Amino acid sequence: MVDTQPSLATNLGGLLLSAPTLMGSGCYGSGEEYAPFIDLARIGGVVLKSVTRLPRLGNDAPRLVPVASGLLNAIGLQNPGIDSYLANDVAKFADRPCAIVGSVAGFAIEDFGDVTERLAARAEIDAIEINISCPNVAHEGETFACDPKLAERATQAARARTKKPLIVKLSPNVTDIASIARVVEAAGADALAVVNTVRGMSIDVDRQAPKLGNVTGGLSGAAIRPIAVLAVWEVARAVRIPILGQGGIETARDALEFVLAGATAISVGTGNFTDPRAPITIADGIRAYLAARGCASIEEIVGAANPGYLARR
Amino acid sequence: MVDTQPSLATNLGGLLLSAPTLMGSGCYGSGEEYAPFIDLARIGGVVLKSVTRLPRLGNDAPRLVPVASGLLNAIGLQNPGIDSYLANDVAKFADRPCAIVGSVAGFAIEDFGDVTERLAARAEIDAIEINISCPNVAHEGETFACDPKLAERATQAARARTKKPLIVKLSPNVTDIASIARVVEAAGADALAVVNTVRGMSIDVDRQAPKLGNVTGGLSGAAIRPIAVLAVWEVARAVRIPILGQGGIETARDALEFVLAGATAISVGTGNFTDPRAPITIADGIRAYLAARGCASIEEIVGAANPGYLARR
Amino acid sequence: METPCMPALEMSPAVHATVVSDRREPAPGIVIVGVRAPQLAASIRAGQFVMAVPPSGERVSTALGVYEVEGDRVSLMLVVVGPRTRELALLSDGDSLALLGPLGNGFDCDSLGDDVALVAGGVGVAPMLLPARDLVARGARVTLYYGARTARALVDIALFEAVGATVVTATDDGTLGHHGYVTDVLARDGARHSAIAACGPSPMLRSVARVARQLDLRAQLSLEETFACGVGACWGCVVPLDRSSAQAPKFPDAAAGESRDYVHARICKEGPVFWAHELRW
Amino acid sequence: METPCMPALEMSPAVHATVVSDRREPAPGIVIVGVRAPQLAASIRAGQFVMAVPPSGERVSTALGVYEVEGDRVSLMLVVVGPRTRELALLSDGDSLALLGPLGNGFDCDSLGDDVALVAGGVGVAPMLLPARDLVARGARVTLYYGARTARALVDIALFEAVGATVVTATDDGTLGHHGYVTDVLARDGARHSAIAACGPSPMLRSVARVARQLDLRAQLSLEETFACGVGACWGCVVPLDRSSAQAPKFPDAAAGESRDYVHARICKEGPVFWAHELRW
Ligand SMILES: Cc1cc2nc3c(=O)[nH]c(=O)nc-3n(C[C@H](O)[C@H](O)[C@H](O)COP(=O)(O)OP(=O)(O)OC[C@H]3O[C@@H](n4cnc5c(N)ncnc54)[C@H](O)[C@@H]3O)c2cc1C
Ligand SMILES: Cc1cc2nc3c(=O)[nH]c(=O)nc-3n(C[C@H](O)[C@H](O)[C@H](O)COP(=O)(O)OP(=O)(O)OC[C@H]3O[C@@H](n4cnc5c(N)ncnc54)[C@H](O)[C@@H]3O)c2cc1C
Ligand SMILES: Cc1cc2nc3c(=O)[nH]c(=O)nc-3n(C[C@H](O)[C@H](O)[C@H](O)COP(=O)(O)O)c2cc1C
Ligand SMILES: Cc1cc2nc3c(=O)[nH]c(=O)nc-3n(C[C@H](O)[C@H](O)[C@H](O)COP(=O)(O)O)c2cc1C
Ligand code: FES
Ligand code: FES
Repeated sequence: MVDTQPSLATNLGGLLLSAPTLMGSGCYGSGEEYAPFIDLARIGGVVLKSVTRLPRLGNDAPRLVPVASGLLNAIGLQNPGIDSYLANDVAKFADRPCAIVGSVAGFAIEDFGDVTERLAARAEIDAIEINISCPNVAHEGETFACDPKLAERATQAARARTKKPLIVKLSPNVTDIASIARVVEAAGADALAVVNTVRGMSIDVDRQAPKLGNVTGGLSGAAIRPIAVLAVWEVARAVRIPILGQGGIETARDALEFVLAGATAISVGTGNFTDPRAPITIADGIRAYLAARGCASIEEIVGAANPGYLARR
Repeated sequence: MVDTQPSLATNLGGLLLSAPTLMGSGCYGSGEEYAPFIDLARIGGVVLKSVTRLPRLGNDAPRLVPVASGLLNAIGLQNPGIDSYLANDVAKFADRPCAIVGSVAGFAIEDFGDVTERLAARAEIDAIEINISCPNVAHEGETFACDPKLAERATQAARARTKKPLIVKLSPNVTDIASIARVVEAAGADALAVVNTVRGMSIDVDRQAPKLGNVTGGLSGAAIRPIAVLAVWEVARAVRIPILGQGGIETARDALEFVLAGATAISVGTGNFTDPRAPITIADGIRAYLAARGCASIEEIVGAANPGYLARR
Repeated sequence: METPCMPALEMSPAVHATVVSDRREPAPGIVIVGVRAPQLAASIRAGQFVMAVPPSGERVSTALGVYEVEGDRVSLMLVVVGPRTRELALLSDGDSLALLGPLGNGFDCDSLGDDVALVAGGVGVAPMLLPARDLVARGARVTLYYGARTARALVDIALFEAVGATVVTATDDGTLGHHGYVTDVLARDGARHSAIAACGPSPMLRSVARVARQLDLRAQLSLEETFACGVGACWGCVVPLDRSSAQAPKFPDAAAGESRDYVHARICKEGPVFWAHELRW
Repeated sequence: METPCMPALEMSPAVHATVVSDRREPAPGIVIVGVRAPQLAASIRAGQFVMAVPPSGERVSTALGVYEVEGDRVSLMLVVVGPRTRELALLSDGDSLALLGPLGNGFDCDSLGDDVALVAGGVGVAPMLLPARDLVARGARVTLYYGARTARALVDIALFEAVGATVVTATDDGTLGHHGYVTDVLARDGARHSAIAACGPSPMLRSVARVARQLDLRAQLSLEETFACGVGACWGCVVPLDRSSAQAPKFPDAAAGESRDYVHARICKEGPVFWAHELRW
């Protein structure tokens, strides 16, 4: 046992966090929506909803379908576009008592460069996450995150335009996530977010039609946890940059699975919809776990269950 | 409303089934284990546990981990090998009052040809399913099902050695399942099983080690249902051969999602572990659904929610 | 939706750790769960809702209207349709239950005039007791048009009569009241009303909107949709709304020159109550 | 494991649609649920188990030992450790519950001699009441070595005494009986026994096996493992077992010349009870 409280502070590729708990992009708004329910000063940070070059109205309703231990969503990146975002929204983030990570999505390589530069230039933004799980309109609609070349070029485009910590968010919808991770690391990412939603769909058997307005959507929540833990495990053996683990985290024990697999920090998405107090109970639970094991810092247990990770550090 | 009971009979690439409900490979033993609990004459058929060229002791325990709305398994294809199987086991399957599909797994292209030929030669076996979700030992351990060339060659090898209906079982762990499906169709498959388990893992945070003896395993059960329904939907738009849908089916409504997406028959795996009566309640539920809609046969609703499927038939 | 019927203690939403005080089952598959929730009781307004945290985790929270409010107690009406409502319906006395609320903008009772038609389909009756009570309290005449599949599913009619509402019923199977849709009765008898407020499944609300147009009445509709966050964070629960609506969130045009006359409003945040004539369904 | 203590009505396993008749909670987190299950009661033998179908679906069934058997009633003892046991523990009178059973091969009481040490850790006590009763009935002396974390978790000691067993206790925290592991007491006092039968968590069973070797006693161990099917279909619940064991399933060598002296036996089918000296853990 240690006398003092274990430290939850961590460093995610240059982004200093007071707690290893970030809130997933698209699931936490700008933080302000959840401020009545929890003390944002006790979370590590918020990854903002993804912003694109142009405004997007998003997909038709329904956009959400509850499924076994999870959620299917197809929001369609509804957002006001970077011009309006910079003019009307970003200044508000200055109030948030935690790290603020801007999220950039794009449908062309240039989008990642341009939007990243403009967003990262703002003092309110501490780091940039690029969401490359979108189709490339110039390339047969192939998803950036599912093609090594496209993932590399999107990363390079963003990297060239900011010195702030750059997190690249990987998709689990690939045959070999480790190979994509290696390419993205070489292209200059400071950290990797692992993983985005798993593709899925659900059919309304009464109407004999897909339930989502967009037909297909992204599966999140507890259902994908084993898939996400494995993705972190495999990526952690393949790269040297830190990992932001996510996918179905609801409790401290869930979060610890990701940390022990090799994640330096974790992100709560759908778990906030289960219980907005989750980020606090997770941080408290991790602290208790560290204290019970006499660990002074969360950094002592990163990758502790992943010999392949430990061998590379 | 129709006067007579709707027909559940269907034709899966030449395999005639009295009901569209098969029992998934590895989840139903040889049928005999479940005979005390349900009347096997009321199910469409059993896909036997996969058999390999040589005997396999399988993976170390633990081999099962319950996870949210699902199960992780890493059995490691424990089986007595084809020699012993032919000598000691196959004759017993003659008793089963439903279709019997042999399942062949392999670690080299030749395995699929040789084992398929020997198993298919037996009168007790009505059709062959090949399980190509295994690593190719001669090819850097790449999984047959995850590489179009390997999937094609495994299919060709089996196709060349039997005239019985040949079902090829696809893996969801790929970037684009439809492209694999097309290659396998061209290589001579009569039907496609969609899908096998999704790769995943789980970590014991107390022991700081993976829970499965084999570290990684396959995720099955309700958790993967949206992933599997989408896989069926996409494959159904890509090929003309029939589909055996599977992944998280527990109820008639679950099964109908797969049928409406484009599956001609469905398979229950983990659902049997939830309740062995599931195959019967599923068949009864499908019959009631058809009757309520005045359908004379299940074939009328295959792909009814998938315009891209209907356009190809 | 500025002025609520009865100005309640203005209080920002919070997580309320409540304890179940009572439970009854007025009909099979319908459960009414009472909880002690003093702050929530003091601050909730007609038509607002709460998100109920699932006791076992592993599922997203459930949106529920608030049914009764008396003293420290609020009650929730549950119709069991799926796993989340099934789990909540199992709660019994002494169990704890976390509720987020009050959420959303409720009914604007002041704009409904003096002879209000409340229209409820199925569990859509849940958020109707508070406006009925408030409207009667400020002197309005209130008629509840209440439809359900069958007589047994029409619960607590006496409770609505007790707060002073006239109850008109309809059942799909004709076992009580009009044999058919409650909106048929509204279309036939509703011309005298000053305005309409409705809650129920989407097809019913669309039909209310049609009837309101025919009768030339304004209607406030409380929309149903699957929620994830319930607090406006995820943009999962949208409905197309006139850009000119007072409730429309600010949103730029998608591209220069491409001007759309609607925006996507969040049902949980800008709603759940909208004016029927402003929706672009 | 041929001859059970009391030859029960030989009956093949089945799905039993049972109804909960009673429920008690002898300690926090421990629940005993009684069900009416006449056929099961008539056919179950000491050490066999059932698979309980989850009332809500979406999870695999749970393996449970059978605790009491009296007339038409059998009872199950649940220790709430995760979602499945939590859901089962919520069952109350009148609820229905489907059970598959009887499954597996139970204790071979006839081979245990005349002065039997039963060893139970935590919920491992559940399948011990039937062998205790049967052994006493055939004239054996029975001592139950019963360990748990703390005094409150040692439930129903009187019930075991009532069937004629002597109960020796141990708790991790020293609140009742020996302060420490129950296997320490066994090692100290156990030499006089004719044989051992044990059920509990894996570490305890390994320790029982060690003690049995030291005391030169044979021990039957009822193993715990996660089950999926529970009926021998999935090969998910294996343990390495001497190829020479009477319980070993037939299995060819992996390759010509490569002879292994163990095979993987299914705990649910060949077990759950095995002779300690035949296990190759
Ligand atoms: C603002 C608001 C207030 C609400 N207030 C209440 C309330 O007071 N009481 C209440 O019980 N519900 C209320 N609802 C609805 C409730 O939130 C949903 O019914 C709930 O999410 C169902 O969760 P579930 O997991 O039980 O079922 P789900 O898994 O969401 O649905 C199960 C199945 O039932 C179907 N289904 C869903 N809803 C219905 C329905 N209403 N009728 C028939 N089939 C349906 C679905 O299509 C699905 O197939 C409200 C919703 C909103 C948006
Ligand atoms: C033959 C046999 C007979 C059994 N008889 C009984 C019985 O009579 N009564 C009974 O309650 N259980 C019994 N069990 C154990 C029971 O089947 C499991 O504990 C059950 O599967 C737990 O399901 P769950 O979903 O509640 O927890 P799971 O999701 O399976 O586990 C939840 C968490 O608890 C941990 N865990 C699992 N088991 C234990 C444990 N025993 N102690 C502490 N932590 C644990 C897991 O590692 C996991 O982290 C028996 C098992 C077998 C094989
Ligand atoms: C409603 C919803 C909206 C989301 N929007 C975004 C988004 O805009 N950008 C992004 O990178 N990820 C988005 N995600 C993905 C999450 O950030 C997260 O990666 C994923 O949901 C898996 O984590 P979880 O299981 O904890 O939710 C969204 C997820 C949900 C459920
Ligand atoms: C315990 C277990 C063993 C399995 N063994 C095999 C196997 O030997 N061969 C095979 O092709 N699939 C095997 N599978 C995969 C299933 O047949 C099925 O494709 C998969 O589990 C998804 O369906 P489900 O969710 O209905 O279980 C196994 C699955 C489980 C859970
Ligand atoms: S449910 Fe998240 S914005 Fe409405
Ligand atoms: S649990 Fe399936 S073989 Fe034992």
